[in-house]
Amino acid sequence: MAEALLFYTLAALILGLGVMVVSARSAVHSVLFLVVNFLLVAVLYVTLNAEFVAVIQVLVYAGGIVVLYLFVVMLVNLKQAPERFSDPRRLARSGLVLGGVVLALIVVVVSSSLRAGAAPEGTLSGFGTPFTSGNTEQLGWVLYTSYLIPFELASMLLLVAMVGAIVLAKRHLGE
Amino acid sequence: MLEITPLHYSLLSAALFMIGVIGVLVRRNVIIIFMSIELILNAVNINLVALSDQLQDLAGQVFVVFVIAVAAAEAAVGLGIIIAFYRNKETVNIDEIQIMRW
Amino acid sequence: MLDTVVIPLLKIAVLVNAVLVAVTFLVLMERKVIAWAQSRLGPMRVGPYGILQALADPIKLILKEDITPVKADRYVFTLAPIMSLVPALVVFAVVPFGPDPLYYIGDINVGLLFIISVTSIGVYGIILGGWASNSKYPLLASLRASAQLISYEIAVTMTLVSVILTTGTLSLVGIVEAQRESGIWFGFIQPVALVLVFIGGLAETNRAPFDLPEAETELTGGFHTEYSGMRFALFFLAEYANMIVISAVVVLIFFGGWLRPFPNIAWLGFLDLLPAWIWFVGKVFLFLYVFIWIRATLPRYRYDQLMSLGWKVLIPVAIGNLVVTGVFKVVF
Amino acid sequence: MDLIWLIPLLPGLGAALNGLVGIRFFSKQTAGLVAVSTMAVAFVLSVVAFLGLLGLPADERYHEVTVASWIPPIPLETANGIGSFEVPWAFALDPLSGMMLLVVTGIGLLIHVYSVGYIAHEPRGGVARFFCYLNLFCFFMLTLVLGSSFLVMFVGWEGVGLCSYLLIGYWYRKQSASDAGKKAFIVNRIGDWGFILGIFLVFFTFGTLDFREVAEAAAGMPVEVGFGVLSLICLFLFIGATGKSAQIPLYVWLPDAMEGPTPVSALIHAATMVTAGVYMVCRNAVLFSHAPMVMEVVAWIGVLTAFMAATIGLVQTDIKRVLAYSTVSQLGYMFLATGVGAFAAGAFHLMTHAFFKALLFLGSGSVIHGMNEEQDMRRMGGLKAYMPTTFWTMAIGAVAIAGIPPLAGFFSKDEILYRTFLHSQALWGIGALTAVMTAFYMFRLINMTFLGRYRGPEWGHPAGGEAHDDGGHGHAWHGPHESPRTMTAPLMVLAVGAVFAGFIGVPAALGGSNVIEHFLEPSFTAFGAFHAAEEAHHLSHTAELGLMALSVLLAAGAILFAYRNYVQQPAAADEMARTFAGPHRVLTNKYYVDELYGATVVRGTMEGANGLWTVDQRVVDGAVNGAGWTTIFSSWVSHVLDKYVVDGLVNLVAWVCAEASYLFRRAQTGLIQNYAFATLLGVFAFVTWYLLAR
Repeated sequence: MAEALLFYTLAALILGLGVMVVSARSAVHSVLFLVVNFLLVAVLYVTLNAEFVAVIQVLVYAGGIVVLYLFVVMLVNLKQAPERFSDPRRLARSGLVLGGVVLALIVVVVSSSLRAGAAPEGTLSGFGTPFTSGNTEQLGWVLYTSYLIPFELASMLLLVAMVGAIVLAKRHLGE
Repeated sequence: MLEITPLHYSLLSAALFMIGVIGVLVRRNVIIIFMSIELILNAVNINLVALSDQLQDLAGQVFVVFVIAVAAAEAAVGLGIIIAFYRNKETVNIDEIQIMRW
Repeated sequence: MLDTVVIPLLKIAVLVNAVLVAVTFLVLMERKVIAWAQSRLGPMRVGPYGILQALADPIKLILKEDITPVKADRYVFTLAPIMSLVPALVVFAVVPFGPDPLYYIGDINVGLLFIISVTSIGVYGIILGGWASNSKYPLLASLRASAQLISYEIAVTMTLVSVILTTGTLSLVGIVEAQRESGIWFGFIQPVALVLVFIGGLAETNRAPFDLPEAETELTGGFHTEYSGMRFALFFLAEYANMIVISAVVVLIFFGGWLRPFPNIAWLGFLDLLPAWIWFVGKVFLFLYVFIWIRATLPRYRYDQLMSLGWKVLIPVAIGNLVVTGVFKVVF
Repeated sequence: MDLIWLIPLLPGLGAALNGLVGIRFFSKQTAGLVAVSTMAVAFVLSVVAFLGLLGLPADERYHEVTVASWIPPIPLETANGIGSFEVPWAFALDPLSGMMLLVVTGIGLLIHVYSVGYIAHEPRGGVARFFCYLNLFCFFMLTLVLGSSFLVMFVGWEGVGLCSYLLIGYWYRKQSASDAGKKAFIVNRIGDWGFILGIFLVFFTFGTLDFREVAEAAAGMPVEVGFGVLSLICLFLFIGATGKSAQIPLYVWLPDAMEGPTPVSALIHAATMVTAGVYMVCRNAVLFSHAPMVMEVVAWIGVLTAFMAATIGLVQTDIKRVLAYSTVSQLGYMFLATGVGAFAAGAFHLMTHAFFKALLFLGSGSVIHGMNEEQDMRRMGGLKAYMPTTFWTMAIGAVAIAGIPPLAGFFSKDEILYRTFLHSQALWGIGALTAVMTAFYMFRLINMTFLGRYRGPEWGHPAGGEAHDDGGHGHAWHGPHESPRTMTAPLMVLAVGAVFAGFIGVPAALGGSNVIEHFLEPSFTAFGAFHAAEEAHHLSHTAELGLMALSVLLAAGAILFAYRNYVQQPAAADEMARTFAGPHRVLTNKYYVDELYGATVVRGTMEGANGLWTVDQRVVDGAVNGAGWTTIFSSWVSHVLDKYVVDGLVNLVAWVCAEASYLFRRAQTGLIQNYAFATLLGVFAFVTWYLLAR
């Protein structure tokens, strides 16, 4: 009961804020809605027994990436909004109608596939790692053993991205 | 209806995904398009975490960590591109970013 | 129902009030300490030795006219101080004041990470406040502030990783227990980390000598130039609450939290006559005093110095500390 | 005796010191001191080693010291299957090498001392350079002498050749000197070619290069009747010896080598290096003994060389060239001795000759020095009054070489002639004639130089003249004068040697016991295996004494004839030259041998090189250019194909693509959202298909 209530509340807020993100007139407002959206998603993760992921979600997404967005929005302090000739709300509305149709289709697909094959149970993957709540240590263990190479690749990716971002954003000397 | 199954999470995920897609398709501000992409990634993450819980398999959470790392990289490079572009063209309107057309 | 809802709510109410009251007295303490440092008396009029100044200030701020600039983004302008204060208070949810569950609201197994991540949300308040004012100086200040906070957050987080490496747990209760078991405060095992975290904490709370976002001489007041009245008071509260948070974290991680000095020496047992939470609060106030002391002593950094200190000194030292800690961990 | 390796090393060190440091930093005195002191120490060590050798029983006088391993064992094919080619860096001391050791270090030391005075007028760096070369020469010469195997000896052999080249060309600014150096080097190469072929063959035949092992192996083989492998080895080795020891046909370099400083001529081209060939033949006495045919060749070459050089020496006017031809002649004697099997006599003559020829060369150097670089005897005369020491010492040398008893030359030369007589009367006849001529031309030299009246240039004013410029001394000449003490002292020491050295080889006929022959004998036999055959037929002591008396009388006659011709009636010599104008011209021009070689060997080489050059130019270059032209043509063909056929196809493809894309390129709007929408439609279509297909 309480679980369902929590889920439906969170779901409604997440979706609502998602709509606000894509339909907000001001980019700064979009960012704000996005932050709140991510925080709510983090709460959703907590209900799914994924505390570590939730904290990472807050730390990296809300505290890092979105700050970056806000930063860029403020740097690109536009005199005029890029959408001065079109009404973003109207566009978003028409888009949402289209999206609703597609979503309905997906619902049909998913529910029909769930009906057709029995709902998957137990571990599907060969490298499944059963876990309990409070799984930070386990997650670290899995991350540094089974997924070591992807983990290192991700770190390289981040390094490359960092260098790339600096190269792109840096004003060249003499400019 | 009152019992929350992975299907519920999948539908939430799908809905958030569609919202993100709509955002990508209809908005003209590149920054907001990027934010919509972040929404899409979050939709995926919800699915992964929910199924991780359902299947009692940590792989899902591991993937979320990777997705977040990739998202961070994507945001850094993408926003760097936006800054560079803005410096040259004084705009972030995606309709004006079209010099690659025929 | 009682255990899951009422008692936690009560605890929250007590804690929030306690923090807010502590903040008002912290302001008084700051004014007094700085005055003494400058051979002045400080507030003396309200109450004996100006002790009621702590009540007078909030009342003044509440009663003042609350002005919103015409060109400001109204909603964000209002939201910003709230977003600044709320994370500072939320953090206290995981701060343990004593060993048993009565003294904390929740002990989650990612407590330290929780504190780091929630604190990082506090940036939004400053950025949005500066932006929403639609004014030149606040915008500059908020840009400065966000860059500063993100930069130093990296150093602090990396340093804390080396602490986590020594304890093996992220739970704050667990960390304090680990110090009790090892019989030594981690401040003595990880002195480099202590210094790094403390310096990073100064920068994260925009305290002197890193108070660039509110550098009066340069920015006429910083990101809250356009704020007044209660909304200003919220920013004010947030800053001082953050100071308490940082002090609390430093005490928990490096100075044994609620533990008495030398927790492993039996004949000092008479020190346990003081309750644990008193030890904790006492240590926190000791650090708050150090904050104020530093403000009274040190001049402000220049912005480029601040950035090069963060990126070229603190982060490399933090990484080096992490490597050394890891090597020790593997070898011993 | 274990320290014999130090003997070559010391001069080597001196050379390194003078060469690396001295040319830059040493004063003349220091350079000389370094060279002389190293040689002195080497001499002392040699004496000690020699005395040690004498202390051993006669049949154990062999001592080998291995300094270091050099060539590790390498499997190589030999006549007796796979052999191990291994050469240690080893030195061996036996009676023969011991004697040579004393000769080389002793005379070398004297000549070093002499050089200090002789070379004093050279510039500072030049002095150090000279002593560096001189020491280096001693190093290599001692390596050659002490080497216990063919290969170590060959190292010394080549090294002395190099030093000879360097020292002949010491005044390298002088065209004739550097030419002479090159000539010596190239002619020696021809001989070395023979020597190294001999070494190859030795290894192939015996599987070792060690002298002792080779001698033992050869001793076990029968004496070859015809021309076998031993004969071939010996012939090759003898070719090497003719090059180094200036025998027919490779003697031509030695007279030209007189372009070098006189001490060099004395040390290298009289006393030591040129005797290396003789030494090498003696060292391989056992091998040669088994090849009688080659022995015969050696004897004849030796005697012919002796005769020919002596005849040329009769008419030469350059004081050093007379001595040079005399040296060639005496070397011929030594080979004659070895050719008739009298190895000990050859070695004995080698030693006595070293004394008196070094004496004569140094004396001539003293004369040249005193005459301010004048070498032509026709411009000397009457110098006895000015340089008595030089005169008397040189006179002793001349008497010694002429074979007048009881001086050194008499005993050694007579021993050779006696042994030759036992072998073949014809050889003896030529040899005796040569001895007469030797006496004649030596006293011609003495008479023209020291007696009679003075015919040289006036003095008392700065003397001009080309000789002076060549020397480049630049100091005023004050007439003929005696040389400094450093130069005359070695002369006197050598004179003493020239007088007394012969007494170690007094033959039995004169009541002696021929010490030297018995001493050396172990070196020429494979340790008691051989050397009985020749002893079979002796002449009686009376006959031997008769031969001696005959040669002494002939020599005395020749001396008197020379005295009459050049002192009492100076015109008589010219009279004789006119009377025998034809032979005189032939002799003056040294039998035209240089011209002959120039016309055949040198010219042939030049023509051959020119021919090859032409072939290279026309044929090889033609082929290369043809290949180049072919390449250019084929690449042009390829280019045309590429341009019209291959490129045409490529362009066709491109054209088709361009035309087709005209239709489709409108899809490329450049708007990302269009593409994203297309992607979405695609997903939509796939999902639909998935649903319908199921």
